[in-house]
Amino acid sequence: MKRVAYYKGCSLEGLAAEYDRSTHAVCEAFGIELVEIADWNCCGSTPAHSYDPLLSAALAGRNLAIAADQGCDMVMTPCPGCLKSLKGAQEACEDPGLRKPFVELVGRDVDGLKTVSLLQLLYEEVGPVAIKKAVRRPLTGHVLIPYYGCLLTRPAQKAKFDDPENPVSMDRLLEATGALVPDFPYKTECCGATYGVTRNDFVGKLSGRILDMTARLGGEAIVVACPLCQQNLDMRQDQINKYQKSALHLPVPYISQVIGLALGMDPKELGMDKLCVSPDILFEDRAEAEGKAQGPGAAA
Amino acid sequence: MERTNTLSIRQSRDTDFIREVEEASGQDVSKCYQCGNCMGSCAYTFAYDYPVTQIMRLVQLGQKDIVLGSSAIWLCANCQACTTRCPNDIDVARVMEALRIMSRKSDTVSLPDIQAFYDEFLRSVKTFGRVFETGLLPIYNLRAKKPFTDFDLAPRLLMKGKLTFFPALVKKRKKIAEIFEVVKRDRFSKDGKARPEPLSSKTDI
Amino acid sequence: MAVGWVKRSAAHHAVSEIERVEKAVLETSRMQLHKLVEEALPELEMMIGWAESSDPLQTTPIFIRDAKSISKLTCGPLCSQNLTGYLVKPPALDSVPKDAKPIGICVKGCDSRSLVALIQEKFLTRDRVRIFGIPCRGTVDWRKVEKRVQLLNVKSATVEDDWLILDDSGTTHKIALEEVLSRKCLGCRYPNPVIHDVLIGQSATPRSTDLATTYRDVDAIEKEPLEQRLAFWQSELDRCIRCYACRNACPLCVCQDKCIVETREPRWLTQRAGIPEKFLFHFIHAMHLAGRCTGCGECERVCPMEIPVTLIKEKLNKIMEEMLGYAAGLDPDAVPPLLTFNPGETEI
Amino acid sequence: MRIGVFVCNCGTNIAGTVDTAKVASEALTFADVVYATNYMYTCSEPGQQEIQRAIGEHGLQGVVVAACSPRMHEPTFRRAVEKAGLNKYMFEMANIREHVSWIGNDKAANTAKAADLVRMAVAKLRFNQPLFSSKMPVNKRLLVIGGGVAGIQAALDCADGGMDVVMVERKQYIGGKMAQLDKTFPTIDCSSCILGPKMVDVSQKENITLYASSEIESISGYIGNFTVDIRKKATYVNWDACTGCGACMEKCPAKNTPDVFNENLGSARAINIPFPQAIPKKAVIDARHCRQLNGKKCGVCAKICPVKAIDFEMKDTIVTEKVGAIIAATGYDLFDHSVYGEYGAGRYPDVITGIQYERILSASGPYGGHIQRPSDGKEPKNIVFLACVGSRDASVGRPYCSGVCCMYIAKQAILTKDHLPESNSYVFYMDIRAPGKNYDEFVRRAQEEYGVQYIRGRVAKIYPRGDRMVVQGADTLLGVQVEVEADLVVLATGIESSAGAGELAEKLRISYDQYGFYMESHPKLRPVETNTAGVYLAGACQGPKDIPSSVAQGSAAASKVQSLFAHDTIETNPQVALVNERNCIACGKCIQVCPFGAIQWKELRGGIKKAEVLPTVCQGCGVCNATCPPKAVQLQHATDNQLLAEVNELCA
Amino acid sequence: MKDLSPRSSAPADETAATTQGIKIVGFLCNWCSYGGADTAGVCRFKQPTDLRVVRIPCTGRMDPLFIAKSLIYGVDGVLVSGCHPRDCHYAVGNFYARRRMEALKAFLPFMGIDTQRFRYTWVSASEGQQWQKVVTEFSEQIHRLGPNPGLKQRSGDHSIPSIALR
Repeated sequence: MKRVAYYKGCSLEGLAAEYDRSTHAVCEAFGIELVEIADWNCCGSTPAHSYDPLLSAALAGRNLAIAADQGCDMVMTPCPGCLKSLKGAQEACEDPGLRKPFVELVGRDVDGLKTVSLLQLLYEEVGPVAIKKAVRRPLTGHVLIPYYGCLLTRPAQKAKFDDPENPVSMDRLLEATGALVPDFPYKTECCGATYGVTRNDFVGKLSGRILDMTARLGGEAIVVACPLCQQNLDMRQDQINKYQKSALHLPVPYISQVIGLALGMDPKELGMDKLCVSPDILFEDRAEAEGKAQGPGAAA
Repeated sequence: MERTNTLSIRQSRDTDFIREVEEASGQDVSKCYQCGNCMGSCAYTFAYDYPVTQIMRLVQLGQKDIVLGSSAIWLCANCQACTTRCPNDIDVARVMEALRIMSRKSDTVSLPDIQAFYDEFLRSVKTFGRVFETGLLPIYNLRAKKPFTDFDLAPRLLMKGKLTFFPALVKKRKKIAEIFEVVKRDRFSKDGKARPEPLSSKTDI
Repeated sequence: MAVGWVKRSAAHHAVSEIERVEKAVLETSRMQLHKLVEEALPELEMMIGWAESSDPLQTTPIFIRDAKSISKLTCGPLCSQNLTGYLVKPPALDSVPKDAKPIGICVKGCDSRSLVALIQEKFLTRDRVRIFGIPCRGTVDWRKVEKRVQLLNVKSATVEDDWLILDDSGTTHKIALEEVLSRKCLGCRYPNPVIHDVLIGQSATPRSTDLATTYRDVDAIEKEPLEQRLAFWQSELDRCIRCYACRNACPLCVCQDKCIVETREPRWLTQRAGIPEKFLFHFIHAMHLAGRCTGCGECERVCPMEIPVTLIKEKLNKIMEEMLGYAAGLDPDAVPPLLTFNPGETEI
Repeated sequence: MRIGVFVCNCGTNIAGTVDTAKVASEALTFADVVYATNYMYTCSEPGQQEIQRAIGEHGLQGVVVAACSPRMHEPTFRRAVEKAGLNKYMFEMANIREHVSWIGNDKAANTAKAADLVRMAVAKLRFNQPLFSSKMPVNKRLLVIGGGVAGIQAALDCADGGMDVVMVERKQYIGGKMAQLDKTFPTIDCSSCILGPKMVDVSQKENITLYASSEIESISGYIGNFTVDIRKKATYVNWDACTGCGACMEKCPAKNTPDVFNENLGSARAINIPFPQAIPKKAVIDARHCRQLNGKKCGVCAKICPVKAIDFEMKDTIVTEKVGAIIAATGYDLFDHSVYGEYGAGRYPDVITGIQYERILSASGPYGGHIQRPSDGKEPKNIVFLACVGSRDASVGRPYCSGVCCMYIAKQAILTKDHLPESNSYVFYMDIRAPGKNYDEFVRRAQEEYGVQYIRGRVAKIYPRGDRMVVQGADTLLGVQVEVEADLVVLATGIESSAGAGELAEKLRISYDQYGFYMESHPKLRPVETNTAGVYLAGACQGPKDIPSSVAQGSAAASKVQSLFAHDTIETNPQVALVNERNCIACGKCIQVCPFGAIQWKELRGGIKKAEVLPTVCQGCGVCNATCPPKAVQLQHATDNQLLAEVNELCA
Repeated sequence: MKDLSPRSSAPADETAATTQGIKIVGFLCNWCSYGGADTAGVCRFKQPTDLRVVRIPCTGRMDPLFIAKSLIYGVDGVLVSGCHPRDCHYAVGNFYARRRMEALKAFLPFMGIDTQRFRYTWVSASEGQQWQKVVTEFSEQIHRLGPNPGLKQRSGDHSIPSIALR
């Protein structure tokens, strides 16, 4: 059993509780043991690194130090924002100017750990082949849009995962569930980030065009891997509709929820009910219908 | 900043500023040739007072006051599109971040409300060790004097059980507070030695 | 680290072989060595190793062609010589035809780097040698021993754990090994052979992993003001008798009788015994090793006047590492830094 | 040695601030000096006669002249002593004018310095040896590697001059990239109309031997005497028999063979003649796609061929040619834009390259000269051109300017308007680089007469929206983000060095820069020579170039070859390195460092290896001498002993 | 070259009194720096008189041992000059030289030889004024250092330091 330190991050304790729940469920299903980092603290996010590089590094670094002390060599966090902070702490640890104060504050170095996102863990440690094998309730016939957000694969030198312009890992995982995955041009466009709070209209504009493109490509749902993206696209979808005078109704599930669903898990266990825009459309079983439609054709 | 005035490039050129930006960001800004790729990539160009290409140009010219007083540096969401596509491998987002820190330091933050949100966020971290979303937003909105923002979201979130009313507390909050204090004491000095730097309460947490 | 190019299958095979043998009967590295040499000797032209000599504090090189001599082979902290020079210099190989079978040789970590350098400079091809790598915890400097204890007539010298135990006409001396190790060993970063066909015993832990530890003595000199450094070297090099033992012992001093310190065409040096001549001789030796010296310390070990001549090369090695990021004797495919250039480097 | 010293007054140029008489009298005290004098103008006719007289009168074996810079009059005085019967290398100069009298007014200090310089010259002269040039015959045959326009020009120029030329071309046809172009800037000449006749000339000149579908296997020898092995690749068609009728192409069933000549915009057959005007007009079977060669039952071409030229058993063969000079004209390749993820990394069919657009524009191209989209065949209305794709971009390792894209985009935009008057063209650019004759006017015309919209900014991203491509970028002049919904996007992919340029350079023993472009001997003064004597450069193999520059360099290289071939022999410069075999330890360091590949191994009896300098190839830089540990290799006329002698005079 | 007029200042003449005895050896490549020195002469750019030039084909010919030998045997300063990087007549000779001389420069002080007595520089044949500047600066530097004590004798006025080696 693969043992991975789990850095939950603040969002997964609040507005993104369903991401936490479904992450646990999916990892368990694939034999990955998540070791929660004891007494973890907030990584500081953008506010911390806009204040001082050392603050950001030390806040995030403390969690890595605990993970290392817990005997883990890999740390996974579902939140790309947190991941950026964790990687930032590791970078600080390698920076000749910051290393000393960092180690003084945090108590040890943390550059030996491997830090990954949930998506990277699922893609590299589980992989589409294993997922395809484990699917019990294929999402055949559903058109799902993969949306990665800006930080998951960027900047490439730091993320060291997938392609910065056209990532495909989530595409492959979604295809493994049986879903149809169109080429989505806005995979890494910014959703409006934290401006939901301070500049609501930015989210209206930026998340709005992501939702529009989703609809344009016939997507039934837009699948995300970031709590902030999810909040902007889902929780604020009504605000966006108001802003751009549209009437979109696109569910925004997390990748872990979609995989869980395909594995045949109980939607409630995956926290599907917590999504603001109802994901009911995803529960339609089209496999049979498709099979019937294709059956005679295939025979002929 | 009057954009109509003639810019006296020689007089307003602050070479120390160029050096400081390069040191803080670890980037060589002279590599920028203003191709506009960052501007074309940036999702927030529509909102910036100076598009990011021009921010880079202003840094090259050492125009400290204009740059540190610009709203662009505070509207940057750090989405890395500019950094990813820069043909000269400049980490532009990192330059923007360095400029934000410097504008705090020089007390020239052009968008106090964004800084206020960041500060509120950090206060939450400092107090609880984690961010208490349910608490953070109303407090910020109250301070920003727009208490009804996002009011529309509350009922649904309540119904979904997404709002929690008690902050989760980190046990070793003292350690977190200590990190803040040490960083505050040693701010902006890379070598970790204390550099006395009077900071107004407005620019600090 | 140059590991990738070692014939992996051979190395792996050898390691598992060792493990098996180790568990079965053999206890000591020396016995392992005997066993492995015995197995290999029929495929070898000869085996070069160390043997005990009349002086228990120093081993002597041994050239084995006959299995009967294998029992004389030894290894351990008293085996201070770097044997690799014998592979490229007469007279040991004078009788060995070029198309003969490979030659077996015992190497410590530092010696193995000399081998890499010789292979890199094509004085030797990899398939001409069968390398018996011996991880090393440091070698004993007999002069340090003599400085610590008055010795009359040493009957035996053995190493147990971290101690050197001497039987000096009935008196037993127990000296901490650490205190009598050669100077070069105290900053050693490569105690384990970087190239080998078989490996004998457990791998050793490097005493240094950083430049500061490795070049501590160089730094000590550099701390002194310029005039003091000059005075230091004047007093040290003044003792030089230009016996050229340092040059002759150096496995990489490949010019031998063509060495320009002795030729008239060209004539770089006269036979005058002045300090400038001594300085220039050591400059020539050092500059010819710049970017090639692997720091094996042979030059210093053999100096009859106890001049710390390796130190001179250590400084150049440090320059090569700091300036050009190059350490000799690690990668047989690398080009020595002074035989190449990089147009992009400005004032370096 | 009996040495004479002549100190020149140079009128008052030297004598004004140097006591030349004193220098001469001091010189008489130096070892081996038997005669010394000062003279008014030593370089004058009587001055030279004075030297010659003294040589005879005093039996001088060596001469030192203390006068001006040797860069000025060393050849003069060498000739003078040679006339008097001395070897011309038994002569040294002390520069007491440029380095003494003209740079200081202190007569005492100047005189002392002048005496020192004479002392050093005398000391060196005592170690001088007579040196002799040797003569080597020149094989007056030229090898041209690469049959693009630069190589064609060089080959025709030399062939016109009566020389034998061997041309080797890797592809099955000559003409290079130019053969793929539709029109050429800034004149809008039809490319094949101006290139075609030259290609025909190459095939018809009796003194040009053309090896197409061939590559250089190895090269040995040196200037005047190279031996070249050429690998003739298996074409599976006997070219002696093939008439180029094309019947085989029509019947070949392997219809999905990529059409490389048309940049994969259409498909070709496995047996193919890439275009109607191809030279040589011979068919070649693409072994990767031929059914017969891949174990399937076919052989249709063999059945149909009226002259029975098909040979499925054909193998590569090696032919050997001997030549006296080589011109490398291997051209360039185009940057592979698939590294640009933001431009779709090559997965959008309607985002194409400039060379693909050339084929689209060409009447002999895949669409018969009608502009249409590769995806659906529709005529595009809005076309966007992107400059600097793989140029001036450090992040993809191409920081240099390709030099031609600004111009070819302007040309393509103009041609687009000619083809489709209703269309709109947009050009995203960073700077316009148009420094050639009539070039900038041409770009202006694109904007002023043809209404091409130029937008100053790099494109950030290209993505599909519906059946169009959205081009998102910036107008940096306005400081705003812009987007264009385009039907077709053309990427002006930049120039990079030809695939395999490095390996060929190593065979030629010439150097190349970090991008694989060949290094010229001197960027200003020896632009077509390389540091390997007898090897010259033409065209874009040396760096990005347009057609006029490539043709000019082709002719320039040809003229270098002709001046070499104007002599029956070449005289070697004796001031080159020489190996003292007794001292050589065969460490090979000299071979490793020689910038010219002038040192090679020589095997003595008993298999002993020694280094050997090729005096015709050695240029005399002395790097080997500085590197050789036992100093077995000595640069003649600047040996260790000579330099040490000079230094020793100052150490005393 | 900006100023071709003979009005160019004549520096260092006031130190002429101490000039006596100072000797600097200059190794100049034939193609660039020797030409640069000629150009300086043609333009009458005044220079100190301590420099004695040895003409070499290329800085690539420079074995660092020539420099070491000069300094060990009491030459007061060594100046090596060649073509600018990438302008070498032999393409790459100065690239080899640069590495070797940098190594020597770092090595000299370890042996107690003042590295300020050695300088290498790049001057092209057109840079007469630059040559004047280089010669003047370097000569002044050597004058400040004074004559090279050399190693002919043990420097008696220094006690031999006891440096603790391992």
